[in-house]
Amino acid sequence: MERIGVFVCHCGTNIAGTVDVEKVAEELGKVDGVVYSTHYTYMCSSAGQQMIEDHIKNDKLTGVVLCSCSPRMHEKTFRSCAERAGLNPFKVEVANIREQTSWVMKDMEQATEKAIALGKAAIAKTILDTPLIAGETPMTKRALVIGGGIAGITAALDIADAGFPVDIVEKDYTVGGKMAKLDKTFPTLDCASCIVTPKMTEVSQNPNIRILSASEVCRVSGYIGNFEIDIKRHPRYVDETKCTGCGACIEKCPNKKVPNSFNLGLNNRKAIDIPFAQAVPKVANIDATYCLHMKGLANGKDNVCGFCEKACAAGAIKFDQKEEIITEKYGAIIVATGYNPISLEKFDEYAYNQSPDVVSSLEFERLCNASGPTNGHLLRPSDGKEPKTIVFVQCVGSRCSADSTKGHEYCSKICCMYTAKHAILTRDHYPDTNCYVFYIDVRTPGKLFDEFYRRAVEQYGVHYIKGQVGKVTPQSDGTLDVQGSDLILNKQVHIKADMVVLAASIEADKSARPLATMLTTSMDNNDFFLEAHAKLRPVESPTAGIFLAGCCQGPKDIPETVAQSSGAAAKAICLLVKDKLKNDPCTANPDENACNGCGQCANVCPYGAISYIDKDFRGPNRTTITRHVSQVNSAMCHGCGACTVACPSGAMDLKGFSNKQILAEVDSVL
Amino acid sequence: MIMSENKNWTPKIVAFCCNWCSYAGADLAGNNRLEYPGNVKIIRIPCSCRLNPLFILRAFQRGADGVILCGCHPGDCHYSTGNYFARRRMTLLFSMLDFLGIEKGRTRVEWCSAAEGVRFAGIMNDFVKQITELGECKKLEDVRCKTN
Amino acid sequence: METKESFIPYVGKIIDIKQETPDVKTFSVVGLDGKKLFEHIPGQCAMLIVPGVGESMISITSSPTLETHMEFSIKKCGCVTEWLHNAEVGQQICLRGPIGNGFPVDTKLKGKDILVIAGGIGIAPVHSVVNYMMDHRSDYGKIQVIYGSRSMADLVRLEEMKNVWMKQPNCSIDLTIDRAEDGWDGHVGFVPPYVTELNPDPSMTVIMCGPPILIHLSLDALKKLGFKDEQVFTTMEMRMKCGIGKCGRCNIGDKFVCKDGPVFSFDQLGELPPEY
Amino acid sequence: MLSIAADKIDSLFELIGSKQPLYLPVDNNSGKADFKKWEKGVKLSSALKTVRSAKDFFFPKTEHMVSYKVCGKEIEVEDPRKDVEDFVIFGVRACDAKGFECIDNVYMHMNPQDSYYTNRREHGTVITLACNEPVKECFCSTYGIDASLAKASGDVSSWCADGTFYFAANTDKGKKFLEAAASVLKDADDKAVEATKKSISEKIEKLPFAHLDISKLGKVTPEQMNKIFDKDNKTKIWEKASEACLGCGTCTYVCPTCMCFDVRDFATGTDKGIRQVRCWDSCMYNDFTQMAAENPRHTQKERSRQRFMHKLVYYPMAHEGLFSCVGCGRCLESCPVNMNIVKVIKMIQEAGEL
Amino acid sequence: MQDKLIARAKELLAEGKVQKVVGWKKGLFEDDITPAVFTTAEELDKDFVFNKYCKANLSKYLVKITREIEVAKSTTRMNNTMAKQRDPNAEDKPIPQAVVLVFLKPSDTYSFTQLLKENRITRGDVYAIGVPCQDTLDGGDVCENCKNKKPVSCDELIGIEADIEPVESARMAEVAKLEAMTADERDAFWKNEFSRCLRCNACRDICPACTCEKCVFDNNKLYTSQKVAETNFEESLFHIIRAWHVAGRCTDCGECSRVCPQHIPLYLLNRKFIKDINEIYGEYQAGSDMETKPAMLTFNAEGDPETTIVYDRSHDKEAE
Repeated sequence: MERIGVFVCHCGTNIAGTVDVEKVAEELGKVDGVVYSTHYTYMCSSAGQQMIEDHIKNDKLTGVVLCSCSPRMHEKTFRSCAERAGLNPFKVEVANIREQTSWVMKDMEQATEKAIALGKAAIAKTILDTPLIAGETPMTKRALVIGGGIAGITAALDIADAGFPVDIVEKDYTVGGKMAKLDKTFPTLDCASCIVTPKMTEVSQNPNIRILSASEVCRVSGYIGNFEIDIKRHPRYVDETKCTGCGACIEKCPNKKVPNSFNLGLNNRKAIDIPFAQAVPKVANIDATYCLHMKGLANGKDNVCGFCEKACAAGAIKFDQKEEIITEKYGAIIVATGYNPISLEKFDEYAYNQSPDVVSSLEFERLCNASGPTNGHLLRPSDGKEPKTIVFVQCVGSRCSADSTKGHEYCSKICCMYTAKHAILTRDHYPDTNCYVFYIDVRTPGKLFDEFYRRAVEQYGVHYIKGQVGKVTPQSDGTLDVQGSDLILNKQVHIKADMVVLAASIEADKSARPLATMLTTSMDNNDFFLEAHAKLRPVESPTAGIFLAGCCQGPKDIPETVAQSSGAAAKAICLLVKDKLKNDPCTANPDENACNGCGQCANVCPYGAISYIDKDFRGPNRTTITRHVSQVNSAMCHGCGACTVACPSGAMDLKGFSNKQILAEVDSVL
Repeated sequence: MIMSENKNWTPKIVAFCCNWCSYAGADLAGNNRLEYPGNVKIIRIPCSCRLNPLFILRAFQRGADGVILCGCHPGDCHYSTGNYFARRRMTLLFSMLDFLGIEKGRTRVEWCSAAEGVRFAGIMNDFVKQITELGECKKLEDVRCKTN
Repeated sequence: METKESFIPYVGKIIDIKQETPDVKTFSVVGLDGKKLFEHIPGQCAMLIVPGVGESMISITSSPTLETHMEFSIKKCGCVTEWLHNAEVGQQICLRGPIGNGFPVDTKLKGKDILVIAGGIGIAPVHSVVNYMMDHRSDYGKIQVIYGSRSMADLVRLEEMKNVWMKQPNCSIDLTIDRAEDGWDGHVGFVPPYVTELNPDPSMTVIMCGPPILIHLSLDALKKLGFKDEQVFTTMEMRMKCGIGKCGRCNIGDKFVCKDGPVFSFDQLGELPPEY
Repeated sequence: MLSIAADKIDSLFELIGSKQPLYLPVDNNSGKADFKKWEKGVKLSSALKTVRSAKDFFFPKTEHMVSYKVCGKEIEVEDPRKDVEDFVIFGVRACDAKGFECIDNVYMHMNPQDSYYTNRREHGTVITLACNEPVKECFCSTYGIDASLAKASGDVSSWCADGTFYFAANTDKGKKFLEAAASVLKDADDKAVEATKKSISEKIEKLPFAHLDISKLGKVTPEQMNKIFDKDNKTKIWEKASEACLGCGTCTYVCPTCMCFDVRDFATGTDKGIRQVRCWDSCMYNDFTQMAAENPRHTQKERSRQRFMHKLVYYPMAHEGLFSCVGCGRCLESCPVNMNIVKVIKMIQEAGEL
Repeated sequence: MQDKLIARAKELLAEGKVQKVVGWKKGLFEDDITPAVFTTAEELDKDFVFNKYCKANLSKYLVKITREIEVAKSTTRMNNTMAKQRDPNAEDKPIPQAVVLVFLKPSDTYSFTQLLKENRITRGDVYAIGVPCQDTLDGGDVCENCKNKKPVSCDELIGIEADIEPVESARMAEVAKLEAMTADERDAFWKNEFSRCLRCNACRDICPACTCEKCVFDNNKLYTSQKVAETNFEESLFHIIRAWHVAGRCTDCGECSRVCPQHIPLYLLNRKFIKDINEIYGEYQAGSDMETKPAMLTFNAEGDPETTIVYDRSHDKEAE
């Protein structure tokens, strides 16, 4: 005879406010098999858990039902609580009377009725619960970091520090990401490269870290502790192992007309080049579409140019290098795919396509950056003159209305601050240059942020105009007419500007969505990775073993990114230190006597967990029959249940979600 | 469609939600305090592909007026392929139920991610409305299971 | 004779549960009025009904002479017995009965020397008849019980046999277990050879109950010792389903176990098609 | 003898059917006939046989026996039985009518009496109808059943002769029925009926199985029994008889004399509690005799043997030579593999040298 | 034709190529024909028949018969190993081999192949001979609109070509007719049909796709075990689930409706599934080969439509 204990949680007023918890406890107390039923303010509190433990012991409970918040919230908590009291954790079920009851309805009567129904379902399920013992699988003690920006770098270094090997997969030719492109950082104005490049070198020198640049993840299989990943390595036509980064080849290369992607196309590079001086790995790469020799090869001529090859003492040039796919196993994955500024093509009201002097903030960073196209002198891209008037436009593509086709609803968070930074830097170097900032709101939550912004206004005399820019029109004299509205003076203003800087909204990298699909992790509507829990598990994805760092999860500034990265790293390390992983015991198990061996289940198993064996069965009259029956490898089975439905004889069932249990739930909710 | 005789009739609806997307979506709906009727009873299943036609029929036998299955969006299945199978199975099953004359509106499949709390509440409100219009499910009822 | 519709059961209440062996429990049952539900003859059965779980034919273990209640010694096998084994005192259950004909205690057995051969849970039905004879000691001659089980722990109601039966005049209890084990000074080995070894007097009337294999081999043994089919009685309650000879399962030849049995002598069975 | 013109028969049905449930063979959309409750517009079928026998009226497919309400450790028993209202079955054939007798022996005349069955029997009035056009599968004559109703059968015997229905009461129930119907019936002589009886008997004479004689089967000696039973597995007749058998229940479910059942619980999940229901079962099903430990009949051979032996040997042994087969021929018509009782009879006779 | 088959069967028996012959046996009337196992030439001469009434699809019997052969084998194997345990140098008994000859009409060969595909038959134990349908074979709609005229996976063919073009059949006409009704009409139609159901299980027990070790409706361990239906829900339940379980596996041999004593057009349920599968997921014929995966055991991530297609496709005239 089952002895079920029911514990109804008030969750303060969260539940008790809309659900008559006493009635729920009373009604559920009457259900067959229930020997104890009570309610309490906070079941998840230590007092509440103690209470559960005591009753398990004193009332010899064989099962526990909690009517509380979502099982996704506290199922673990209560299961381990039961375990402490010596009850099998899988004899605990949670009825979701908060998220799916008290929070979605106002009528007390109805809410109570629903709570009771859900409680009954949970009881019915618990009664049919069989105690389950989790099996174990070995742990691959090695991590993969996808993305080599500051997030990826930080995470990799932390994990490596803990003594575990890490691979960084970076699709660019160098790690460093966006931060390496920045000039200064707010609010301290220390130089971005001065702080990121040492980290990059650290990465390159750390024996535990392997950098796979110019690479992408192209296939994911396996599961927490045992991911198997295919990584596609794009050819750079230079042998990484041989190239010393001396740059001799670059000098010799005749083709200077290659747009420099590192400088966002603001200037040109050679067909063979190293992204920038501190690139890691410091290895040259050939742009095949521009390289004369390779173009020649394409037309069947192998004698064109080839100066680099001759110039390279190390003999690192490999025109015949091919794309290759390597397969590796990992225990944990950190996603740090970062962000990109929104494409400004759509915003032609700002004349981005019409005038080279309308630039994005990131381009502006390059224009101010000593390693940039202008070696740090702020010059207009159009005529290389110093701009005398600069207009900064905020929220380009951010905070748009829900129905906007161009931009995003969310705030990009960092624009206000870096614009203040840009303005300050400009005014600092070129005091006679006027800076205007059109803003909707100035958001400066953060340490020293508001002080910083006020310096821009008060100390550097930056003109902040509350209002939006309606139109930017290039003038015949090469200037830009910026027409906007001043909401405070409540009038239209026209500014004759030499340069316009657009604070382009940041959005998730395009590679994120396909990656999420490969990893089977969830994403939100903006293609930012979804965290397991908004408050309590912000650095974990809902998929076990996959962690999130940096802007792939949402807009962030550098310190936040670094913080989250270390958090993710810590989570990954917690995983990697384990020698074995407990796997979910809720797996499929076939009833051999009823199994036909027809093979339907194996067909639908996404993990190849089902195999067939020939087994001897005793028949009547001392006969034996060898039959082909299915077997489930519980280490490989994830318990999706596809096989249970494919099986015509009902021989396949799922532990923890058995047919009987689900049917019992159906019966009791109706 | 015949509306039900007894005045105080309200539709009974069973919603099977996959643990990884839709059930989380339902939770999110709660977190955002989005209202939907209490006669929607959610049953958690690991994946939409766990839904056996028997469960649906049993629900109707026991007096459900509508059954809805919610799973991850195609491509986002936590088990990578589950909802593809669910989609085929349910398509064929629904078609068969339609063939037997059961009103089409009584069964439904919706994909709803963990981030779509608003959508989840929307779906449920809409489904309840639809079932209320259809009225009591007579065609698949089991007289023995009718209270009163 | 029986007027009450046989499909409408009595409601009874479990007033006591005794763990006899690892997989056998004895349940004491009375009516809701606290009185014994119905009278019966040794060897008769009752249908124990657990609503929603099923029903199961169980032979009544207690003797009719036990006035206060009825006892059922039940081995855990199948869902109903499983459920019963999990039940607690105070649990109500439904019963139909008495079912079938009991042992001919007042006719064929009366005044005879009785040899009882039982194995395992097969003791349950014979228990009733033995106790009955103990309570009407004068009506019967010598009583010899040969009882065997897998192990010492599996000997049902061992205490009662030792403390009550053995102390009765002109009674002998011969126990045996399949395999030797510590603390067991009794006989070791299967029942049939033990029967041969004990060489009982072929004039005795035999009541035999246990697993089919034991019945077959013991019968052979007895025949070798000169026993006749008509001297040997057994019960076939495991063949009963509805209990009233209508559902068709208990049909063997022109007989229905429910109606003509469950107690048969082997000469009766001999006339039936070899289907048992 | 009373009569009514065939084209007026509906008025009789209306008269009876408006007072109490009246069941009669009606064509269904599969081209076969089944008993249906009379209501306006329902027409009597001309088919010889209904697919299902008339036993359904007394021994229905499923019967609600008891209800239980369980609350904690307490159990409440509810007796759902209530008196059945009087009803009439029209157009029962002689074979089916004989079938009732076979079931009566077990359900009514054998202790304990089955009140559910008895209840229905007592309230049902059976009106038999002579078989003007017996078909090749018919072999009721084998069992001394007279399709022409020369012998009284049912509460009222009726004939349809040249466009007129004739009725003769055999029991008090029957008399009551005819009195109730008096207003639409008129007196008639029995010339036409006698003629029909004659022509029917002649037709029956010509049927393929008309001379299938199984009288010896009624009283077999133990030796013959062992032969038929194939105790020493010589003739292997039961292997042969069962090799094609699918183990489905068709023959038993259409049979007018099969009366095996199973008892099942159904939890309604409502305040109606748990229903204990008796439903038809078939000795041809592999789990029919499944017991906790073992199954004494684990192949179709034993099951088929049991079925036919019971109908042709065991039952007669127990009931003064009355066979529990009435030669209605339904199993011949509906067996998916045509493994029918006539073939088996011939095999038995061969094996048992009867 | 009949003589040809008998002759060939005798030949194979004589050569020892086969030990058993599964065929059709004469009965009491011309149309009274029973599937039977023949083991001798005499039996064949005496009782073997092949005429237009030989409707029975013999493929399912192979499940039982090859199982018997395999039991004999594995029992011997087991006994040998046990003997070895008792006495290491015990003599191994030879493993008994046996082959059964079966005659299959074209459409039966599909059931046969499907059974092979699902490991229900040991191919090595069977010698399959494809035989033509007797043209006048009258199996109603099922036969008239039979699509499977081309025999597959036979060892030998008699009186029939190996590559017959699959004829374009109007087999979905009846289904379409029903689809064209309103939901209420369909509901009424099926309720009426099912109301006649006896639950004799003939449809299930004859069905070559229904070869489960234990049917869900018989398995008391499960929640589905059910004998005679008590309510019309249970009647529908049985037939829905049965159709569901054979969906994608049903070869449309039509045995289910042929044997139904109540003449319930069960084949329509199966054809409905076939129709849907073909129309939504592309043509598929169960049992046409050993490789192709049935619709429900595979998917097309991009190509598959959403379930709403059911509503779009339905010709339901009923206003909703």
